[in-house]
Amino acid sequence: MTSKITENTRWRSLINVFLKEVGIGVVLLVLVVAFSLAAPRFFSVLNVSNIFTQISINTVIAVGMTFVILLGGIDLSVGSVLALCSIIAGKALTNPSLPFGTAIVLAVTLSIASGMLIGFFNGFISETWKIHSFIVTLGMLNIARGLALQISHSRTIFNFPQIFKDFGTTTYFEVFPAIFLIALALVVIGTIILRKTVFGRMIFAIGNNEESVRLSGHNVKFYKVMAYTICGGTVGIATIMYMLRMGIASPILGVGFELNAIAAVVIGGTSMSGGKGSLIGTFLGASIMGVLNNGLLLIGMGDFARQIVTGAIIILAVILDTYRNKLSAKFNA
Amino acid sequence: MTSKITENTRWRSLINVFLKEVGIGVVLLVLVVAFSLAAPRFFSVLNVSNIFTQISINTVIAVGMTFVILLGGIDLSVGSVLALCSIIAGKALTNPSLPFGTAIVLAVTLSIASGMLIGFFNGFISETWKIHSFIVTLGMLNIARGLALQISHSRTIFNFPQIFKDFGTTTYFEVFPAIFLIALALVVIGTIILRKTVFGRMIFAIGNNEESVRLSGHNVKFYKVMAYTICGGTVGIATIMYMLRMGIASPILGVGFELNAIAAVVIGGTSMSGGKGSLIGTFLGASIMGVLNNGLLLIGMGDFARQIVTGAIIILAVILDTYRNKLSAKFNA
Amino acid sequence: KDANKKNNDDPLVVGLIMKSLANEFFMAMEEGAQAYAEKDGTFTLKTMGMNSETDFDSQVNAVDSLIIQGVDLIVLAPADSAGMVAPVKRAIDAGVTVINFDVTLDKEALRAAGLPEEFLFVGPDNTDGAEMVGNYLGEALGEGGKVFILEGNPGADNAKQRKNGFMKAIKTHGLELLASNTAHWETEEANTLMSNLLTKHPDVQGVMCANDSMALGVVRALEAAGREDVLVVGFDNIPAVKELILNDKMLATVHMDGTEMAVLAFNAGFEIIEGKRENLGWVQSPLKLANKAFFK
Amino acid sequence: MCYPIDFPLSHESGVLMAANKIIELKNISLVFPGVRALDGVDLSIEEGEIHILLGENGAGKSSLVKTLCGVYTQTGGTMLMDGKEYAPRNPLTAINSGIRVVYQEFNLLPYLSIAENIFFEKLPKKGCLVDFKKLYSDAAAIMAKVGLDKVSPKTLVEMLGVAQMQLVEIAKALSGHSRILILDEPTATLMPDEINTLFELLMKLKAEGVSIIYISHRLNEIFRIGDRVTVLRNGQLVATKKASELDIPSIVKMMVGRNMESEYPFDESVTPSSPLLEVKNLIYQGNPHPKSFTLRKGEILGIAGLVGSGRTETMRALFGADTKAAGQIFLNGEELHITSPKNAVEKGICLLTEDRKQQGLILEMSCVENTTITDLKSVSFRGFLNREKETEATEKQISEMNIKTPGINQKTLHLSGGNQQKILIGKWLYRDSEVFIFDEPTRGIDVGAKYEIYLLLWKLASMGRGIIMVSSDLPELLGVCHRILVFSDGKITGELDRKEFDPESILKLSYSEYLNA
Ligand SMILES: Nc1ncnc2c1ncn2[C@@H]1O[C@H](COP(=O)(O)OP(=O)(O)OP(=O)(O)O)[C@@H](O)[C@H]1O
Ligand SMILES: Nc1ncnc2c1ncn2[C@@H]1O[C@H](COP(=O)(O)OP(=O)(O)OP(=O)(O)O)[C@@H](O)[C@H]1O
Ligand SMILES: [Mg+2]
Ligand SMILES: [Mg+2]
Repeated sequence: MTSKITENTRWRSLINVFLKEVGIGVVLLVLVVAFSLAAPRFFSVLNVSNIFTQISINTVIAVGMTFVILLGGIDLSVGSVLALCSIIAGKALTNPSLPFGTAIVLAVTLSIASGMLIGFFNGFISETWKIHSFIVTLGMLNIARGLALQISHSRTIFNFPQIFKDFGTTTYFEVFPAIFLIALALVVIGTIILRKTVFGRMIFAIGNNEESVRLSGHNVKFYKVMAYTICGGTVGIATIMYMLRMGIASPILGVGFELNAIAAVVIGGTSMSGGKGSLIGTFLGASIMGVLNNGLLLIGMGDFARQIVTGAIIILAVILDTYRNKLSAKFNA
Repeated sequence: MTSKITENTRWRSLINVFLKEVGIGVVLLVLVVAFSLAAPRFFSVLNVSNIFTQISINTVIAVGMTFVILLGGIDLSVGSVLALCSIIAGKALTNPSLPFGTAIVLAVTLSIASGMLIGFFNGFISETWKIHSFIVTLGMLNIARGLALQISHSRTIFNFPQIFKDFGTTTYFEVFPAIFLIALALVVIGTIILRKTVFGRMIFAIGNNEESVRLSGHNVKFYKVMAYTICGGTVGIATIMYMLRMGIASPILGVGFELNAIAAVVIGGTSMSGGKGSLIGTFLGASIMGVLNNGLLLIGMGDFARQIVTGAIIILAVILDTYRNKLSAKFNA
Repeated sequence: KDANKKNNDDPLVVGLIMKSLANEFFMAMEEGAQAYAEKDGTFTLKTMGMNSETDFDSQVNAVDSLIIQGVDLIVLAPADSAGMVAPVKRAIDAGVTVINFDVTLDKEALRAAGLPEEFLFVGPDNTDGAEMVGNYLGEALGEGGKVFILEGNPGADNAKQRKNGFMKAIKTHGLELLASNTAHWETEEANTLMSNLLTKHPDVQGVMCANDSMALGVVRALEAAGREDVLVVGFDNIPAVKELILNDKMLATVHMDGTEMAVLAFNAGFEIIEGKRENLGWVQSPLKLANKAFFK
Repeated sequence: MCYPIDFPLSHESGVLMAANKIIELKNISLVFPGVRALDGVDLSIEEGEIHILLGENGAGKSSLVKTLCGVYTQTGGTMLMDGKEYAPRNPLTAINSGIRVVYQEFNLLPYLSIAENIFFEKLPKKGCLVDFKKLYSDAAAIMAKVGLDKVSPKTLVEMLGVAQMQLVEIAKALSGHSRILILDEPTATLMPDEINTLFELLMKLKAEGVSIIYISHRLNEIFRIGDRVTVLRNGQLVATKKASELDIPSIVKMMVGRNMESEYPFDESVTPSSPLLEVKNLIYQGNPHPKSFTLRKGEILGIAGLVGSGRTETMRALFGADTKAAGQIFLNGEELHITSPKNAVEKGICLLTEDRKQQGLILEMSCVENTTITDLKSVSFRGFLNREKETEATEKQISEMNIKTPGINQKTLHLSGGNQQKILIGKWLYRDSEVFIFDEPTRGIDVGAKYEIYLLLWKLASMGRGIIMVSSDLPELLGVCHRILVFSDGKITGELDRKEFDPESILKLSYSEYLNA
């Protein structure tokens, strides 16, 4: 009997996964089909590869953001932190006294480390004094931006090693840009962490009911601070990806990235109040946003109309999501 | 005995009010004293009047935002809505076929009505489909901005009637600018609504435990949608104040206003998760931000350092707030 | 008002209000102006920027705060050509001399505020600059060349002027405008926009960018697509484009010397204070075409 | 009549061993803002004993437990474990010292599976990943032990009813090794069958040498499992005695400090009259079985049933709390179309929810605000609140119901469970209704208070109100109701009049649908 239950459950959970995550995938599919019909070049190898490039950075930031949102928190500082990390990494990368290899390793390490450090601060402050992360990271948004400007004297850093920039434009099998593969890898690793490890289960659990996790004798603060640190770390990685893609570091980049990342996470079905969500969803959310931006331009929509439509689709996607939830509840009833 | 209890309670509640709201006032006081010593002209009539002008618009938006945050919601669209309302009101105000008086009345009415309408939409969508207001208003942020740009063809509207602009620069008793008095009036009215009316009670109650309020036989959706509508209405009023102060309407104004308003609300001690807070606090929060911005400029701090310090003070003010809370709890022991 | 009047022995106090210092053009200007003030030694300089390009309020606050600090001269690069007229009027009424530079104040708004329409302006003509670099691109492409325009922030005055300049060049050279979209002055957005536009119009031959930050993103997009045949022009001459122009990744940009412009504005201001000049007219600061030859 | 479902367990496993004290509390005090929750309490727990902790609402039972397991830190006194000083700084210290607790309030993770909830303290690992296979099989084993065998361990907790959640809580406490197991009112929502399973389990654990601290307001349970009994009153120790030396009246006297005549009031003079509420073919989403019943004026209608038999759901459907229900509802012969709780309340139907924390009280708000929320019209004029009226109304409610609180402005969060429940009842009494639906109104309430609540029900009945009382406490239903409806698996399987009341037939009816299936 147990095996029967198990099998039954497996089916159910498959259908559930479909309803939950592939559900938003249906929205994506509809968009892709619609754009393919409306804009002939939309479904070309080149354009698909373009879209992959364009969603990579947002995806990576959104992966980290998912960890934080799963806890019921938020990180508004990601855009500014990206700028700050880029300046730090940029300085290392263009340090003339270092050989290319060392400079690149140093830049990557510094970027990720700085991101993690700031993330750690965000988490630590918000946990130690029990301040909503919205306000802590709002403060950090200003601090990081100010620091980036101060350190760089608002100068763009360029002149990166050629090998670094070349990797940034490498595309595998004609359609998979290098930075997209990094993004995919992070989605996979993140999914394993969230679903299969104790740490991941703690993240979900804390998002569900923090007090109860505390009463179970776990160090809630540790896990929460870790989640913010991870988020900072992904920003550090995203920074390197940005530098690979653009070949520059600048203190004014990343403005508004936080809202894009949050939109991707939420469109992907993660609940803003925490405890429910997935990285596959986040990836699909980022894809929807990327496809929308690309497709609307290709069908020739004007800038302002595009902004309006994007706003409307963010809302619509989440409205559709609620129907999917109802469907899924009905199925489970 | 009852009367003794009541009296005792009254004292306690007075001291509580002090600890709760005047508490953040102490931070303000410290800032004012420090700046007065550091920058001789800081405490001049002219400068104080300037600060009053500068905090007015943020205060008014933050008043509306307080209603929404008390419910545990958020409104990210306020800045864009301000821009949209300004375009609508600006078009009415500069309509050559209308006499000045009519044009002004029409502009004010249209601005407030449009604000309320958008607020209503925000609330209605988020309540009907149970979508977190963060994402609904994020969508609206894009929609309103796009509309403002589209309608105005990204052109600034000016040439307002002189009488309108004159009122914008009127100062009473040399130190109270007209728009500041409007802001104060809204704080007072808002406080009365929140503290003394059934509607206000509902806002607090819903912010604490929505389900319980619903099961107590109240129309939760109505109250929530109303709160968003009020928030939109205050944005409409803030729009007029902006136009009075600046003499222009533009589709690109108001960028980042939402974060300033939220910061004012949270520094003022309102809890991001809802159910706890006050408009006096919000007003003090807006004042702190205004004083900081003005004072740091007067003592000659550079832009970037100012940005860093502002970020740090946002965090510090809220950290201090937690200690005040502890103090207040101890006092109640 | 009397409080603002100074002893004649005191050095003049000058307030320089720029747009966002996050913009490296203004940062360079600030540093140059500071260096100039130090060398000159006859006046004290207070510099201020905005928090961001669109943060028009903080510029208004800056003017008000300089009035309170009793400066003698305000040199202002308006963030909004119509909106800044009112604070300028306030400053003038408070007895402060105001020099408008970088972007002209709106004529109609000036008139409405009771200020002369030909209020003194120190600075380049953005339209001319854009037309100049646009013409350079037009010559390189020849008649019928297919181009994109990447616009700056919608609503920003210099964005509008630069676009107008590009449009003039397009007309002059009979170019075909395939698309004109905004990338909000930003590198990443320009990169995304460019790669999307490339999909839509692979036959593009030239790109006019309203600033160099966007040009950087465009060049990267072309590199990623392996397109070496598309010519790119920008505006501002930020340090990062020099190498691109020398390596033929970019055709040209417009060189604008911020320090030079600020110094011109200071001197015009001093002349007015000394009564040697009326606050009217246009002191044109030169714009140079920065092509390969310029850097060699 | 009083203890109709007593399944005596053999006491042989409960032979007291050599008194080996595991835990000793000496002179423990705990002070909260405005409240002295514990006042010089001495207590010792011996190895392998079941120690019952009794006391009125707010006597300090939960506080004592929370001090013991590191949630609160005592403001005075010392604790010894195995003779050595024991000062838990947080729940983890307590868990590591072998103390496990089932708290009075649930602490579950709704979007996680049952299995994950049970083993949440220490998820089994394979390498650095969670070993889900082992997790599910281990969970299934424990779930079987506590009688939660009808559900898959993978089920999300959010899908469960209150009683099942309680079982998950118990399973969770059993998941790891424990020397001391503390259960704070575990049976408040359980039915006899589940209680029996639980008690058998407790006896087994006891035989293994585990000490158990057991808190309950169901006094009959003491004699079934208890070795020693400690009674608290107002935060102070009244006495610790052997269970065998006690009987109910003496316990009640120790608890409330006075004698009580009868446990359940039943007033023969109050007789139901004309039909008040008629429910015809009510169906709601997720349950296709139409239900019909009638409530008369002055009647107390009991609703019995097993865990998840659909009692709460039916009442919520009637109240318009969930998505639309179909069927007809008549009040005083007039058909109602109830679409929302607001609607129901306005028509004169109220529902006291079973979950006071999530759906009942606004914990962060004061007694006043919680009391008047059901009828703000009466304390306001043109939308403006009248604070004095509110104060007056609340003070009246608090003194009438004998609610223990330092003041009317105290947050309800800081009241004891029982007093919270009283506030919850009070808020509905404050707004007079025609039909009162009470879902588990005495959950977590002490005998004295229970009695007061029964009297209240009777008072309402005598005023011609109709009362529906859903309860999992069968003796209580038998004691106070005119009539009992029995639910089984979402259907009404029986209706008994007072003269037909018989615990056995009610149980049979409760199980009937499950046995057929
Ligand atoms: N966190 C707290 N803050 C303030 N007072 C508290 C707090 N927790 C408990 N109290 C008070 O301490 C006293 C004892 O409460 P406790 O919960 O221990 O009672 P109890 O015996 O478990 O009652 P019940 O049977 O109703 O659950 C009560 O008066 C309660 O109001
Ligand atoms: N044997 C069962 N196992 C699991 N779920 C069940 C079982 N029986 C019913 N349920 C579920 O329980 C819910 C009905 O619970 P409801 O709360 O209405 O019942 P109740 O009689 O009030 O029980 P409780 O004692 O839990 O309050 C339904 O959602 C139903 O799907
Ligand atoms: Mg208790
Ligand atoms: Mg129930």
